[in-house]
Amino acid sequence: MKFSILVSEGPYTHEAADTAYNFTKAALEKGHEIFRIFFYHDGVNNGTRLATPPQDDRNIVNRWSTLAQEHDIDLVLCVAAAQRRGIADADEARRNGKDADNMAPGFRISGLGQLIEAGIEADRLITFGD
Amino acid sequence: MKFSILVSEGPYTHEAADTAYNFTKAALEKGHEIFRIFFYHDGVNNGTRLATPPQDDRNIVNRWSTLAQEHDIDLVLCVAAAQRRGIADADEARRNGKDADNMAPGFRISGLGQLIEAGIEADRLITFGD
Amino acid sequence: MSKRFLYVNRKAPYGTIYALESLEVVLIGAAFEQDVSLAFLDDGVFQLTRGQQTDELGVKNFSPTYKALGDYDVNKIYVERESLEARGLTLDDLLPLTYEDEDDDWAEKDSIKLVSAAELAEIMEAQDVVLSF
Amino acid sequence: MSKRFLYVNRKAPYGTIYALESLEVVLIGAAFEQDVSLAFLDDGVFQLTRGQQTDELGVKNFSPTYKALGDYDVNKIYVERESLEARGLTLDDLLPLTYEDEDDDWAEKDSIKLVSAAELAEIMEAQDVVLSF
Amino acid sequence: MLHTVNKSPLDRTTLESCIQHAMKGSAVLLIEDGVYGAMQGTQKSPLVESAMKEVSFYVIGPDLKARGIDAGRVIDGISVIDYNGFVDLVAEYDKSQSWL
Amino acid sequence: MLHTVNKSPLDRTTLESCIQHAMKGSAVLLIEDGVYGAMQGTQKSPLVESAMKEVSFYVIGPDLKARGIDAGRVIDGISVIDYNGFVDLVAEYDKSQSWL
Repeated sequence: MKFSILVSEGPYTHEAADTAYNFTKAALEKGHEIFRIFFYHDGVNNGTRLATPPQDDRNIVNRWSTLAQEHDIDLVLCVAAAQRRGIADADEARRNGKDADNMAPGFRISGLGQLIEAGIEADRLITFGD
Repeated sequence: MKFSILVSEGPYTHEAADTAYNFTKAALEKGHEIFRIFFYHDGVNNGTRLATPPQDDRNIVNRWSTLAQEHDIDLVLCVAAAQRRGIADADEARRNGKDADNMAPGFRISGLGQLIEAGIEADRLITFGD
Repeated sequence: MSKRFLYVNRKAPYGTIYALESLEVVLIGAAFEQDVSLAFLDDGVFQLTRGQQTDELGVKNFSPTYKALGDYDVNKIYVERESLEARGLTLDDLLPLTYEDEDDDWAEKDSIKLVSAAELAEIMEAQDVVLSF
Repeated sequence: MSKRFLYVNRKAPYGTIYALESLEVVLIGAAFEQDVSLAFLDDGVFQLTRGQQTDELGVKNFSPTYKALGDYDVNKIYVERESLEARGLTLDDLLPLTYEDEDDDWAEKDSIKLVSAAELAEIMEAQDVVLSF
Repeated sequence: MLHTVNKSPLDRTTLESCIQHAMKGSAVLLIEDGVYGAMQGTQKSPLVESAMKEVSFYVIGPDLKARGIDAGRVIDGISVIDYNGFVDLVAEYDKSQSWL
Repeated sequence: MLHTVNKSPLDRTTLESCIQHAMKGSAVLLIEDGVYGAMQGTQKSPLVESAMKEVSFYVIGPDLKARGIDAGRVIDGISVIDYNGFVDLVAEYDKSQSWL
């Protein structure tokens, strides 16, 4: 079956990012397809490569990047939400006149239409938030 | 009177950053001293210079930077909270092996002891959070 | 084949950003030619109150945008009666949201339908995709 | 002159980070030679439950750290009776938190004091600084 | 002590818990989504109305206005203040506690 | 429909609202802090116990374990599942709604 996933909260502060990850891993192991994981609201904070969590804790950002690489999953950060919160790839940074960017590998920035499309194309859309 | 302020949530997602700002401005106008504003939990996300909010909305990060400059206010981001969430100044970025930093002007990164000190030194400590 | 999308709004405006960012999804979603409904229940009914004035707070007043929903063909807006009553509100306290019905000579009609919790449960069950904020 | 610091914990662990990050403040604060108390009420009492096992969740189990508080001279830990009762819990469901009393030949004593809401209100009122998480 | 509450009493138990712990002579300030606790005629109005016998209640005007709550709908006896009034309250009471 | 609830019923009205809108034959899955709703003997247990006549309840085991809630304290009739079971539920019901 084809799943889409919406992640609405940032890493560590709420459990949503953990639940979404555990759900995604289980879905993949059961042979389901992940059409897209869309990050909205503070969820875009899952996509920063500048995080350095304590060594005895999980690295939520790296987990996503690894998952994207190993299973070729489409991780999309909402551009409007990312702009408000200061998450940018090189293109976005240049466009907004910023001197640095911080997006982690495996993610891409795109519009809210990608969320609607995720709802249309997948058999199921499930939301993890606060 | 000497106030310290604790901001526990990020900009836009919760009203805490707005209330803290409106409170601080009013306190300064009434002649009070702001000993320190300490940013903890997602509050550290107030200190990124990569945010580009919509032009018809307030720019929360810039407001803090301007306030710090005009009134010489000590804006401190908790280092442990900032590391978890990917907020870094140039020193922190170098120390953690990161290729970029994102801290906004007027902020500095320091330890949780600065929060305790803020509670000890000020006449009042007030918390804005979720 | 179009899908039935329901946007469920349960949170008050301004205290958190969910109401505003939910509305942004609805506006983008309107371009996708799906069957769109909005539900307002619990503290979500506060999103639709009349007379919101945000100048002194220093934040953007996004309540006028709800009035534009009719122009985007978003005109099935369900407000839960029990949620209003628990908050001492009536329909008169809410923004008058309308649309022009192209099947009825562009007559202006109310977009808001007051429904009971039981009716709203049926509406939720009749959807293909439910997005909650 | 030392100040009386009270850390108020009202949120459940793991669902959000506040419990963990509050504990980090307490540990750092212990070095400042202030008078420190902790209050656990509402869902905050869930922070102290025994038998927390986080392996399957994949997050760090920080509950053992509460047991180290005694070594940091943090031994005034107030748990609200009404909050426990509403959750079907008793003191036996909580971690046994103890400290060694240097004024009593290092006898091992309980750090947790079960208090009523009315008593906790008095304790809150007796502080200089209240930090809430 | 000054207590602040920033959550809607229709959504959370925060205001109820605050009131249960606010001693006679203390003040409760309703801010952000907490201002819904200041409204007349809601399911939770009686909670505040009965607590007002022992505790002073305040509410932030700019938060009320943003939410379209007319001052006429605020429970009688609750003082509507602005951020200057907020600062004065923090100064007046020896400490504050935020019910988050 | 599959409903998910991730908030403690002792702190929020979310579970109550979900139950009020869950139709006969639907399922409610308690996740994250929502797992406190699966405990026996709390102030809110009766809410779930009475809803179980019409709706199936599930709870995430790893979330229970993290919080130190022994399976023996879970209300009889609520199924404890893992993330694989979560995936199966999402597949089984034609849609899901998250009560946030």
